[in-house]
Amino acid sequence: MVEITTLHYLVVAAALFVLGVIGVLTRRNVVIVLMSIELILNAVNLNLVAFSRMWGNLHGQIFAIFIVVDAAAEAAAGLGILIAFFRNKETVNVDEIDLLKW
Amino acid sequence: MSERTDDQTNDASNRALSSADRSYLDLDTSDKTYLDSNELVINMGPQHPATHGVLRVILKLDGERVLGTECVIGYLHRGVEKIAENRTYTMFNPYVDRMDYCAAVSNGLGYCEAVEKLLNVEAPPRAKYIRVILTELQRIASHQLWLGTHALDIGAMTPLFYTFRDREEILKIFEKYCGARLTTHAFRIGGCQYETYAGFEKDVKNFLAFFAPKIDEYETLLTTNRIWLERTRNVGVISAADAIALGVTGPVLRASGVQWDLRKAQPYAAYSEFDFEIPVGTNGDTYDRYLVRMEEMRQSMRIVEQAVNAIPEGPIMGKVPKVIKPPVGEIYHSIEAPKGELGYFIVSDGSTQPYRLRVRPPSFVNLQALDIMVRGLLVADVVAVIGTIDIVLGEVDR
Amino acid sequence: MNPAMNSAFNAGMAPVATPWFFYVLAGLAVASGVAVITRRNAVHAALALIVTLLSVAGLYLMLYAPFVAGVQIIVYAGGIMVLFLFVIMLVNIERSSKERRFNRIWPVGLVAACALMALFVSAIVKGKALFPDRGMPLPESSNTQQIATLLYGEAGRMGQYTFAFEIASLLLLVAILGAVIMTKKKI
Amino acid sequence: MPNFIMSYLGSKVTPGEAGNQFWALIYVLIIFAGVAVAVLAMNWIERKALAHFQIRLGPMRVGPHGLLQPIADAVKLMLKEDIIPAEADQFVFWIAPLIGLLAAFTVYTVIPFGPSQAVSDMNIGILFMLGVSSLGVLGIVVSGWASNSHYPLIGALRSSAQMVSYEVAMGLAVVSAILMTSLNATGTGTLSMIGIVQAQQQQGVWFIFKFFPLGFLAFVIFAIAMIAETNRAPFDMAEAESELTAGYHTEYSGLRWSLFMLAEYAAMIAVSSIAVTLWLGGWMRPFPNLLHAPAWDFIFSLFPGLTFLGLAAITFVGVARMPSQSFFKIQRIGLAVFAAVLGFIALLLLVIAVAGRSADTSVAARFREGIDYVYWFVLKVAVFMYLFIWYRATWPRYRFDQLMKIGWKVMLPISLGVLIVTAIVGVIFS
Repeated sequence: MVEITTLHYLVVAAALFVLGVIGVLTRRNVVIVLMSIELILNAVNLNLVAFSRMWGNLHGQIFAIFIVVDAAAEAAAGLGILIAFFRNKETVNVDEIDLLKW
Repeated sequence: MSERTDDQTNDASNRALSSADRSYLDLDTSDKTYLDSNELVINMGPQHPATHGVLRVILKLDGERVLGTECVIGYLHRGVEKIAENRTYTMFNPYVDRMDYCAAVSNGLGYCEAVEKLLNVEAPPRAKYIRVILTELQRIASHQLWLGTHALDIGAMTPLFYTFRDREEILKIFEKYCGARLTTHAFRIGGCQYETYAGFEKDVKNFLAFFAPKIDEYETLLTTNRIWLERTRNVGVISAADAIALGVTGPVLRASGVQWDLRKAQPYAAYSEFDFEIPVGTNGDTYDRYLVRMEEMRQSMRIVEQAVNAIPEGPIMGKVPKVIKPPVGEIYHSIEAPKGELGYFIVSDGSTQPYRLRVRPPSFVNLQALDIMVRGLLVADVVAVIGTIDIVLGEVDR
Repeated sequence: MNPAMNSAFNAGMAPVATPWFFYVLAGLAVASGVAVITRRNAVHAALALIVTLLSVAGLYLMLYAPFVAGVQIIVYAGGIMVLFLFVIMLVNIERSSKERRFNRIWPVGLVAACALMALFVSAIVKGKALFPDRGMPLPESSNTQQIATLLYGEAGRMGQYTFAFEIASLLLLVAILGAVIMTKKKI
Repeated sequence: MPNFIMSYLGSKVTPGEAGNQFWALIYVLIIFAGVAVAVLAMNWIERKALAHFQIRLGPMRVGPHGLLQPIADAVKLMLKEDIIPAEADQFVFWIAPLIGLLAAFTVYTVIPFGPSQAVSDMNIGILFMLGVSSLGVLGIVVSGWASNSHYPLIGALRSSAQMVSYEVAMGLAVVSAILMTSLNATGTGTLSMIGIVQAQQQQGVWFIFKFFPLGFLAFVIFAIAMIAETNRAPFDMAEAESELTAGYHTEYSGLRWSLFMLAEYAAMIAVSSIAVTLWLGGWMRPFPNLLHAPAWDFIFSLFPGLTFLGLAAITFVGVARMPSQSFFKIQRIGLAVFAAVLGFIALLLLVIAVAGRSADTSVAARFREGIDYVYWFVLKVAVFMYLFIWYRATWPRYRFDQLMKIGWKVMLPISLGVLIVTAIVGVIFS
């Protein structure tokens, strides 16, 4: 088998990123949209860690940890908004969230 | 205190419930400004480990908070009151044991005394003493059963086995006295069927000596247990006014601070001759009900001790005609069963069978307080409160 | 753990399994990634996402980043995904599971995503030469310690990322407060 | 190939470090079998101990003193009809118990039963353990959801909220123990499980006694959080039988239900192992530094054999006390055989202890060492297992809001305070 190089990881990360983008752009369920965002963040993380290995220093991994922190904050805030929204409109579909005020 | 009739009781409970918030039954859905996402309707029972039989409680929950309850009863309905209309007074006696099967002796006492009152006969003093001893032992046994199951509902497994170990001693005395352990049919109209067996008094005294430290043992497990305190204090609070309005009796009423015990208020059997106290609580919460019942066990032991030391000699059966044919009339007689006021209302048309027999079971009336007690609490508290009311479904459904 | 043992670990264990493990993990990650965006049922999607996250954690391990892998498992799989499942159960999804999965503009979204993919493909194909074939060896045994040094500094000096770390904790605090305020019914 | 296999026997590192996949696999299999047996034994002991707390006898019929009861239970559960509710989510319902089981068993790969008696020594050992054991909650949450029933759903919601809140206090308690590992000569701490125990050895103190009462407080916080983490009484909200019938596994039956039980007990052993490793000196025997002479080594290495000898003696007393009616004949013989097996194991252990007492590199010496380490580790874990049973027999169940209140308002502040004070004290003393 071929040696696994940085490029391999970049391909996987790109695939995950595109999948995430497709999810964000096409799905209606907000929960799944949020999950797709997690997918995108993970793709980015994978790239960062792969580059960290390529350059032989740890800055990429540090960045990845910060992105995990960011993802946690995003999930907490996003799901909070979702629950508050569901209480008021009883829907979790993005295309029904089309009023600025109700 | 004059005898309360059923109508009065119902009136009181209707007032209480109309003042309470019953809007959960027809939930107002027109208000769209705030939709509750978590509302959940749960069927607790009729097959549920903590509803003490076949009680079904429909819970309306917000998350785990109880918005309202509705009790559905009747799964154990056997038509006891209707059966009474087709049996002679003597033949009906064993049926009452099957109502509150955890306190069969008390049921029998209430029925026999009601019929005696109707017949205008009186049991001889020795029979009355035997009745008091057995009934108070039964009260202890009933409270033991309550304590074990109540603690089990709250999650403490061990007290159940301790109380059953000690309840066994009481049941042994019953078995030796009348041959049955649970549905004893111990008393007859006009007195007792059986003379005490040889060594009865010794057995009872042995039991008293055996049981005194056991109550302390229960208390070491629970009374100061931190988790027990947190689970029972300020849980299922019912105020004295609410309790009276709903017709609640027994330890549940006394825990709310009302000193009302039929043994003192309208003494029956030989209770006027004994010295005992009526424990009362202050907060009306689950913990107070626990304390009241624990103290009641101690007071029952006091009564039994006095009775067994002063038991008079003499006949055990009063002058009762061979065929029991009470005069036309009606009677309401109630006693203090372990769970509260147990009343019998008998209408006689002069024949050998009652024209109508109505039972006022304590569990049935006390169960009405469930809704007020659990509203705003959590699911876990519903279980604790059902346990603390101490219901027996055989008595609720009859 | 001393360095000699560690090199034994790297030399003995890692190279044998590397290509095979990589393909399995990468395949799992992408396949369950597809499941995340196609499953109708949100719980199924969440489970698929967990598989993706765990396989990405495995890829981190292969990249000599054990600490990031551990954080990934604890924070993502153990924390964030439980939160997701919790919310999915709170909001009633019975209705949404019978509805359309995709929104009305899904062709546009798909086209945009395809364009992005084309961009990636061209970038990877053209820029292939930019990436060296082999990764630099990273010391695995002291990975955590080195990350700690970068984050917190050592011997009284502030680390390179200490300030960013504090900012990140502030961000988390704000997120917690925001989530609590938004979800609380009555404050 | 035999060379490859044999070469490991003399080495003093874990198979993972030695890169020896064969022995890693063997270790995994041994641990798997050991945990399965431990769960069966734990099942029997729990029923017996609980029964004696409650003035009952417990299982007495299947085998002498019910010794074969767990096996009978296992067979019954396997033969039972496996019901999947019609409205359940079939796939998720099917996979949920496996998630819990997988999480519970994966943890064992990094548990150090001895300095080389572990599958692998990961650099992030404790992080890995906490992470993987927290995955177990996913199985519970998902099973509650997939059952499509109200009680399991409430159980699942309770358990997810409970685990997320207690994990925080647990993690902070663990961090304060990890801080203590850095207080040695080199000044660097470690997350490796083996490294943590070695740090305790170097510092000459179990972390439970370090900076008294700081280490003890952290230990208590962890000990409470681990009960909540494994859903045991008095924190068994998720399966509170008097409230939620059986909680998240209400709809489960047969083999799948038994997998949940297996996962629960395996998780109990796993978290106890974490506690033992972090605070109670892991595999170390009492006073390894103080009583260091080879004579002491020899004396302590007799303990495993003597323990089994004691068990055998107790069992023989049991044989003698059995009623003499012919009805009990088979049970008597069975118990005698069991006692003989225990005695044989004791003899074997004593022989190994004597044979390996002096030589340092021989296989016997290595065996003796290994048995020593595993013995002390298992003994410490067993104490925790007994505590789990004791708690269950003694305490009522907390209510859910009280549980959350304790988690967030009591345990979290205390563990944070302990962490901060530990850091300050550590800086002052180092």
